[in-house]
Formats: sequence, structure tokens, C-alpha cells
Amino acid sequence: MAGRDRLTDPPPGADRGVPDFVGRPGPSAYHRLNPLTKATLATVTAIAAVVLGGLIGPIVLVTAAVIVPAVVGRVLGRLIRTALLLALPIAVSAFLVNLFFFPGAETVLLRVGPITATAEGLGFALEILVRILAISGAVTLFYLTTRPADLVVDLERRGVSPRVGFVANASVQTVPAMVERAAQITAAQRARGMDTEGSIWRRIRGVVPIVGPVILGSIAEVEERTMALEARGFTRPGRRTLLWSPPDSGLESLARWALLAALLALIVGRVTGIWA
Amino acid sequence: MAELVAESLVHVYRDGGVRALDGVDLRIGPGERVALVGQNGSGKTTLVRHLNGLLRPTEGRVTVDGADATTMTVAQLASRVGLVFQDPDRQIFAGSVRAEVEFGPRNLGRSGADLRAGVAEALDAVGLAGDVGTNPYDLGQSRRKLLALASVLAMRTQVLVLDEPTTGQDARGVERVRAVIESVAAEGRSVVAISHDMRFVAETFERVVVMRAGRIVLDGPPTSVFARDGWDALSSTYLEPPLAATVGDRLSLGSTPTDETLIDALARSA
Amino acid sequence: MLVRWIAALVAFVIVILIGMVTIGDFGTGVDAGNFFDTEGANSFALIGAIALVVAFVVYAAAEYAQTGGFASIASQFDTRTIVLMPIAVAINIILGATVANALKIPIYLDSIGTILVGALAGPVAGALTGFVTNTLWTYVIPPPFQSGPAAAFGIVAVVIGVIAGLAGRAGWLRPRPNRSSGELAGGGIIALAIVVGLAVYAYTRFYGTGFEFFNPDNSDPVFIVIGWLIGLIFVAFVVGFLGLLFVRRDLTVAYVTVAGVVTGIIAALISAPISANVFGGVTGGGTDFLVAAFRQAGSDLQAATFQQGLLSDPVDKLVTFFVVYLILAAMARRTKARFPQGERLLEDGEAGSAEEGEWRGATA
Amino acid sequence: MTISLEGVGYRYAGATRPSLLEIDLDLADGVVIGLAGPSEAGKTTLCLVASGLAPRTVGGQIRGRITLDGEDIDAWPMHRLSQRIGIGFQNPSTQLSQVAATVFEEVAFGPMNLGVARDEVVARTWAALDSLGIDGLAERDPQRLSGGPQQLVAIAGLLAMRPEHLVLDEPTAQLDPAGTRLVAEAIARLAADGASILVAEQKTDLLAEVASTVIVLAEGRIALRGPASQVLADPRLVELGVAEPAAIRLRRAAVAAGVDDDRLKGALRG
Repeated sequence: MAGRDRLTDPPPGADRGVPDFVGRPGPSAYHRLNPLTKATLATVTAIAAVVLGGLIGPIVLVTAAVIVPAVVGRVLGRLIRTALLLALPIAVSAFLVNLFFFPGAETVLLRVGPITATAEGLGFALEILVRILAISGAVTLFYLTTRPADLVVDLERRGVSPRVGFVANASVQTVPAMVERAAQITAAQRARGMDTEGSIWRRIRGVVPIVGPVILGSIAEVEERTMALEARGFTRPGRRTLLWSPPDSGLESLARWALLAALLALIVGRVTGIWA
Repeated sequence: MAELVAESLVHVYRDGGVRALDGVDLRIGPGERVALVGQNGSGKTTLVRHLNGLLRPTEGRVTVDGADATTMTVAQLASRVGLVFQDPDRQIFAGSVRAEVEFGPRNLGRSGADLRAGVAEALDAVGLAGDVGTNPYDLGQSRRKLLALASVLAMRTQVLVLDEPTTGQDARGVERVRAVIESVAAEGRSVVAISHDMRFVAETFERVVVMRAGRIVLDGPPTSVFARDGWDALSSTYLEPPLAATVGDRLSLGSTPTDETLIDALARSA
Repeated sequence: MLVRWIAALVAFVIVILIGMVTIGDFGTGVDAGNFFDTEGANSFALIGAIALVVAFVVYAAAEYAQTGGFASIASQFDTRTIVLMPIAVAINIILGATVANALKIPIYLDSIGTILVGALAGPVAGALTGFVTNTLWTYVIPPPFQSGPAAAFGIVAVVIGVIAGLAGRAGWLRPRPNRSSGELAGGGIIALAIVVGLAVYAYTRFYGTGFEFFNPDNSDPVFIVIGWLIGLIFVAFVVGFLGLLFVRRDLTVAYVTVAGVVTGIIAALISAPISANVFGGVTGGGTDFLVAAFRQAGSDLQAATFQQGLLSDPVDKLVTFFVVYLILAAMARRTKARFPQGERLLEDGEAGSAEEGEWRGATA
Repeated sequence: MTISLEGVGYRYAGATRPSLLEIDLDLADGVVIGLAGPSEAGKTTLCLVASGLAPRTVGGQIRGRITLDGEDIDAWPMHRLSQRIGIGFQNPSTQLSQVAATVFEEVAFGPMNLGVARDEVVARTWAALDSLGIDGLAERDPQRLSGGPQQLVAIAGLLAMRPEHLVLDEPTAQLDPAGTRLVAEAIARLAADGASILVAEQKTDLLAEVASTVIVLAEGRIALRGPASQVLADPRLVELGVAEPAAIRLRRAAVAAGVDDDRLKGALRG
């Protein structure tokens, strides 16, 4: 390091390799799959649920592509809770909107003032409901079994630029940090007499003094963060050395292509009307 | 004039269940200059946030001129207890220095000549009178901190609370902060400041409150807190007395917390 | 370099052709010949957007084949832009989630960061910010901020980023303060002409047919109220726009307004088919009420989502562009100037000092 | 390896007045140079210019010559220069990469960017952690550390790049006493091991402890220069807005009051 070389010779016992907590494998077989495989499965399942339409298709799809892996990954309980939490707002309003406002429907089930609930509406509403649950299930399965940084490292190994990886990883850490910053700013502005318990109009007036510093304060840090990154070789073109990258196998690569092919077949079939 | 009183104040943070304040009794009279010292996590910031209602007590109570603080909203308390945070970037949002300083007084309903006078006076006190139209982010870090001080000073609150006012300031900046504190106290308004700068504390404040693990372990003038018998309480909070006090003790000249008191003691004993 | 651009262009054209062929029976009963009725128009814009993304992927694949990496795409961004992006992504997600989950108002406020990066660093940087935002928002960000539908609308965010980048590059977001009343009037009239023109065309095209807003006798009382409300909002917009223009005396208010409305319309065109076909027109936010109202008024699923989009998106993007303009105005000049398109966001007189004598800029 | 600045001046983009003028300075091997001066005197700018970040990353214009063992580095890209000169900043948290889940990966960030062989990255990372005595923090989340340890992680991240020179811009400015002592001891250890450091600081007591030479900047020019003991005792220090080390301040006050005698000298040495 600085000055005499002696300082940089690794002191005794420095022959420790990469510590075990870097890239620690997940707790179950499904966790230990390559992140790209899990991402492909989630995306293919979500798109297939939309393209399939109907009720039976998505339900079978969810059982095979979401429930089974969740059991293998021992995350079924959390999956159901999280997926429902994620799907709830959309599912409820989708169900109500379609039930009561399905145009051109004749068979009236229930009349509430000017609004009528119809059978066709119910059918369509159920279809949308299952579709939304399928999508949120697939996405939640991925979210529960994969560390985002692992997918980024895997993509970087495959040639994606480290800069794009940086944006993804840094964003994941920035969201909670920004929420924390907003809380501190709210306290600072309240200490200067800004009333957050008053009337709606006063609260709306409070948006700029809170959102302003959150954005401007973060932007003011961009300069120092830029310098700190460039002082650590961030601008060196080409590939980075990676401490580790998630294991992958020919079998999984095959599975990924198979999933994509199946999805393509499904879409072409659906569009050319081979099956309803 | 405002009298702040904390009675057996306890505060437990929801998430960690940590007792940040473990029974604090403190009275701050009008015009008093009180320094709050102690290691990070000793409860200084938690205590200060109870004075303007940002935090509500888990047990015990805080009164402002006898009235229980919980009966007042933070906005109402803010008109009497002004709090300047440590990081200026956690509050600056306006496009110009003047607009930033006007924010506080405007929230308190002041306008017109009264508002302008308060703003001008505050900017003058911190030496930013010449930068009225400047964008705050074009000022350096140390002057942005003085801007944050001015933005609360302009509210003319009866109690002024400062969180680490001298961090990152150079010698002139510290002088300016001291001058502001002295002028505020001279008007009979009380000043409470959290600080790690022991020399600044010894020379600027007439009373030092030492905190550890959510309790007050020492409360008295600098001459007693920085005297020899106060040191064990101080050292338990990893704080070192100012050099003048240490030298005074080595030469057994009694308690000499500031340069001035040390020199006097030396002169008397020559 | 040229090979990649040709490959991308070819891919773009192919996807457009495939789209046009298949648009006929995309399950919406639209015949291929008639592109410009409701279903045709918005599906066409969606296919255009998909073609844009496919072209980008082909460009990247060609580069990967040639160089084993994606240097030309990513190296465009200097470190400062890369550092700004996560902040922009976080702004999109936090504000967007707060509006969608908490406030239930029919706008989104989820592209302030995307437009900010676009304006400061260019179209590709804006597009990447939009893409990363929507992808992370669904796959990675934990509740309570997680949004199920966000990833499906990734294309919309990409296109918004591109438009913002072009607007920034064209200098539309450069302050033009204290202009003469004549200039302000001129700019105001042009901007109003564009916006009102688009509004009238949209109304007659997509709302007028069989959906009488102001005709009291044959439509449901609820829609008379909505009709007057929307009319009121439009009048308020015109008054507000002129007031802002003449109070701030900044001609850029006209540019920002047009940019906001145009971006809003394009976003509506692309997002309507996604919303209709993937989510049945409902995404859980405040916009669902509008979709339901239009459905009740007799529009089918596709038309209702498009009609809702044509109301919410222009308003949302107008508000968003103004918020970004205010952020840029509040940013320190020195910070803005250092971004790739920073110079184009400064007032005319503010350009950096030229190099003279022995002063020299960075050579490395 | 010596870095020499000859007649160097620097002007930020769009600024009318240069921030640095006529700087002649050599950062020689094994020498620790202390940089003092009031706020906005140009300390940060000098650190940025010496490390090459100005004008490469920061923009603006430069004048004069900067050489590394005689070779002009004007055309060197930043990622090459950062392997010879490392620069640390005031705020510990903005120096974190925000993409590392553990301290080990944070310190390895630099060498990973340089694309050196994996075993070399690992060896350098452990060496950097050991040289600052924080290998015990390897598994911790860098975002959750307090100021002092976080600053050490930032400095370790620089050491892992194996630079010959280290430039530190007010490393303890935002730290509490415990953090300041932690970082000060680490810098002292590096200095004792022969590291070449340029460290800017308001706390002149820290400079007195680690620096052999001290430079005082005022309005972008070098106002004072020389051995630390001489410069830090120079009466003009106060006029330039720089706080004197406590011991020197006391001696000066004693002399001014005509009571300076051996007792004080003895007590100060103790």
C-alpha cells in the first residue's frame, strides 16, 4: 500500500480464502437453483397465465409452477401470505369492477340501484382473479427464494455490464434508505412548525417541504458518491472479477430454453387460434 | 419566558424495546445555557426530541411552563421550542436562502415586516446576510449548517435546542455559533445544545448535563463537572475533560475548565 | 457499429409487420384493416413499443456477439448517471407506491425519477431507469412498496424515459425566464393550440361516439357529473396554465406543458392494451374507478381502459414534468452542469467558462 | 514514489474565481503532510486535484503540472491513477458502494473493479482489513456500522487498491469522539508503518500527532508551510482562521498573561 511494500504483504494467516458468508447457498434445493432459472420460471408462468386465459389452465399452471416449487423450497406458508397480500388490492377491485360493470351482459344476478351484477361479469371476474393470483404467486415465489444480488451477479457473469448490475443492486439498498431519510426530514420540518396533523390543505402544503429535501438531499450526495466510486476503479472498462457466482448446469440451461419454447408455442397456438 | 421540566421521563423505542430514557428529571429555566454531553446512545437526542413533542414519553411527563407537552401538537410546541438538527441536508428544500429561513416563521403565522425583520436578524447573526438569493446547495457544507441554524433562529422561540452545532465548523464558524448562543441567552431565552466539543461546552455553557445509558449521571457548572471528582463520571462515558482542566489538576490548581480560569489560577499561584 | 444498427432496424420492422398481421385476432375482434378505431389504435402503439424493445435487445445481442459484452450501451453512462439512477428508481417506487396504495387518486406519480434521469442524462439512461424501476418494483422490492402489475408496464416506463431524454436534449427543459409578454403570448397560444387540438380530437374520436357527456336526457346522471367534472378540470388547466405562464414569465412553462401532455397520451396508448389484456383494466390504484365508470357507460374493456388512460396519463405526466422542472430549477447549477445533458438544462447565459490560456479541462 | 504539483491552479466549471492558485507541493514517500485551513480555503479542492478526481470526474479546469516520479499524469484515466493514489472523504456513508451486503465485499469492491485475479482480490481484502484491525467486522453489514468503524471500512476499501499515496479529506469531521479516536489511531498506525499520507483536518491536535509537515491554505494559496511543530505554533495560525492545538493555545494565553513558566510547560508535556 502506501510507502514501503512491507505494508501490503499479507500478514500471517492471510491465506484465508473467500469467507463462507459470501454466496452462502440457500436453505433448500429450490433456493440453490440458478437465479436465472427461477427468474425464467416466474416470468414464463406469469405470461402463460395471461395467455392461457380461462380458469382451469391458470390453476393447473399455478399448482405445477408455483405450489410444487414452494413446497420443495419450504416457503409455501409465507408464499400464500405474501402473494395474497400483494394480490389483494388488485383482486378485490378487479372482481367488483368486472362483476358489476361487465358491458353487454344479460343474465342479471343481482340489482343494486343503477348497478347490476351479471353472470358473464362473474365469469370474467373469476378469470381475472385467478390470473392475478397466478402472477403474484409466481413473482412471490421468486422473491422469497432468491437474493436479488445473486441474480445480478449471475447476469454479470453472463456478460451483462457491471454498471447495469450496480444500478439494480444499489436501487434495492436505496429504497429503504430513502424511506428512512423521509422520516428524518419529516421530523425536521415538524420541528419548524410544519403541521402534519392539521387540515387536508395544510397536509398537502407539507408535501413539498418533505419530498423536496428527500430528492434534493439525495441528489446533493451524487457528487461525493461519484467521486468515491471512481476512486475505486469504477470506470475501468471491461469485465470485473467476481468473488463468486451462483452455480449453473447444462440441465438447468436446457430447462430454461424448454420453458421459453413452451411459452412461445403457447403464444403462437393461442394467436393462430389452434386452441381456444 | 419558557420553563421546561422533565419528570421521571422514560422512553422505550417500539422496535428494539431499548429503554433509551430510564427515568430523567431535568429542569431548564428561562435564559439558562445548558450543554448535554454523553456517548452516542446515551439518550441525548431522545431527550431533546421530547422537548418539542417529536417523541412522546412512555412514562413520566414533560411540561412547558407547567402545561403538559402531550396536550400540544408538535406545531404548537415548535412555536416555543426551536430544534436545529445536526444534518442541514435533512431539511433544506427551498430554492433560495431567504425562502428557507422564512419557512419556520411562516408556519407560525408570521408575515410582512415582522417576518422580514426576523429573517434579516437571523441571517445577520450567522453571517449569511450577503447570500439572501443564493441556492442553498451552492453554499459549502459548513455555511449550509449555519443556514439551518438561522432557519430556526428566525422563529424567535423561547427555547433554542441545537444538535451538534459545531461539528464540521472551522474556528470562525464555532465563534459565530458561540456569539449566537450568547446573544439568544442575553435576551432571556434558554439554549440547550448537544455537543462533543468539550472546550466549546466549557467556554459557552453555564451548566453541563452528563448522560449515560438513558440517565443523568452529572449535572452542574463546568467548574464542578470538569473538576477532578467529576472525572470518573465523565470517563465512564468515554469523554475527556478539556486540556485546561487536566493541566489545572496536574498542577493542583483546583478546577480550571477553561483557558481563562487556568491562566487566572496560574497567575494567582505564581 | 453499423452492423448492430442495421440488425436492430430490421428487427424493428419485422416485429411491426408481425404485430400488424396478428392484430386482427388478438382476441379483441378488431379486423386488421381498421387500425385507427379504439382497439386498433392502442394495440398498434403497444406493438410499436414492443418493436422498440426487441430492436434494443437485437442491438445488444449483436454487440454481445461482436464484443462479448455490452460496453457500448452501458459505457454511454458516466459514473454520475449510474449513481443517480438508483435514487431515481427509489423516487419512482416510493412516490408511486404511496399514491397507488395510500392516496387512491387517479394519477400515478411513478415516473418522476425516470423523467429526471432522461432530462439530465439522455434517452437511453432514462429508458434504463424506467426498465429497472418496473422490474425491481415487482420482482424484488418487498411489501408494502411491492407492486404486482409494475413489471408488465415496463415498456411504458422505457418509452417515457426515451421521450424525457429527447425533450431534455432538445432543450425543452431549459429555463427561459422573464420573456416579453409578446413571446409569452405566442408560446402560450401554440401550446394551447396543441393541447386543445389533441383534447378535441381525442374527445370526438374516443369519447364522443355513443357516450353523451353533456347530453342530459339519455345518459346516466353519474356521467353528467363526471362529464362536467372533466370539463371543469380542463378549464382549470387552461386558466392555470396561462396564469403560471404569465406569473412566472417563463416561456418554458409552455414547453413543459406540451411535453407532459404528449408523453401522457403516448403512455396511455401503450398502457391501455396491457392493462386491458393482462389485468382486465384494473391495477388496484385510484384509476380503477374511472375504468368502472366508463364500463358502466357502455364501453367495452379495451375502450374503457383507453378512455381512462387518456384522462389519467396526460394529467399525471403533466404534473410529473412540472415536478421534474421544479427539481431541476432547485438543483445547484454546478451539479446540473456535470450531467451528460446538463449543459442543455442551464439558462442561456449560464454556460460554463470557456478554456483560455493555460487552463485546460480533463483530457483523460 | 513522489507526486509533485508544480504551479498548479484549479477552477470549478462555471466559477469565475479559481479555487486553487500557484500550488507547489511534493508528496514524498513515507511522509505525512497535514493540510489545515479555514472552511472553503481550498483544502477539499487540493485533495481532489492531488488525487486526480479534479478535473477528471469533477470537471472544471486545471493549470500547471502534476507528475508521478517525473511522469506527467495529465492523460492518465482515473481507474489507472486510483491504483497509485487513494482518496477518502468526510462522510463515511456516501463512500460505501451500496452494492455490498458485507464489509468483506465492500472492501473487495475496488480490486474487483480492477479485474485482478480472484485470489489477489481476496488477499488484498484481508490485508487491508488486517492493517486497520477490522477483520472482525468482515461479515457485518456496512450500512449498519456507526460513523467511526464505517470510516475505517471506507479507508480499508482504498488500501485494498494498493495505492502508494493516501489522500484523506477531513476523515474525522463528522465523527463523535470515540469514532475520531478510532480513525486517528488507525492513521497514526499507518503513518508509523511508513505510509505516505496527505490528510486535511480542522482538528489540528490530530495533525500535531500524525503529520511531520503542515501546510496552511488560505483563499486557495499556501499561506504557511513547514515542520508541524513550527507551523502549528505560528501566531498567524489564528488570523488565518485555524484553531491552534490545545497545548499551544494554552502556552500562548499564558505568555500573553505574563504567567508562562516551567510548571505549565511540564504539565503540558506530561
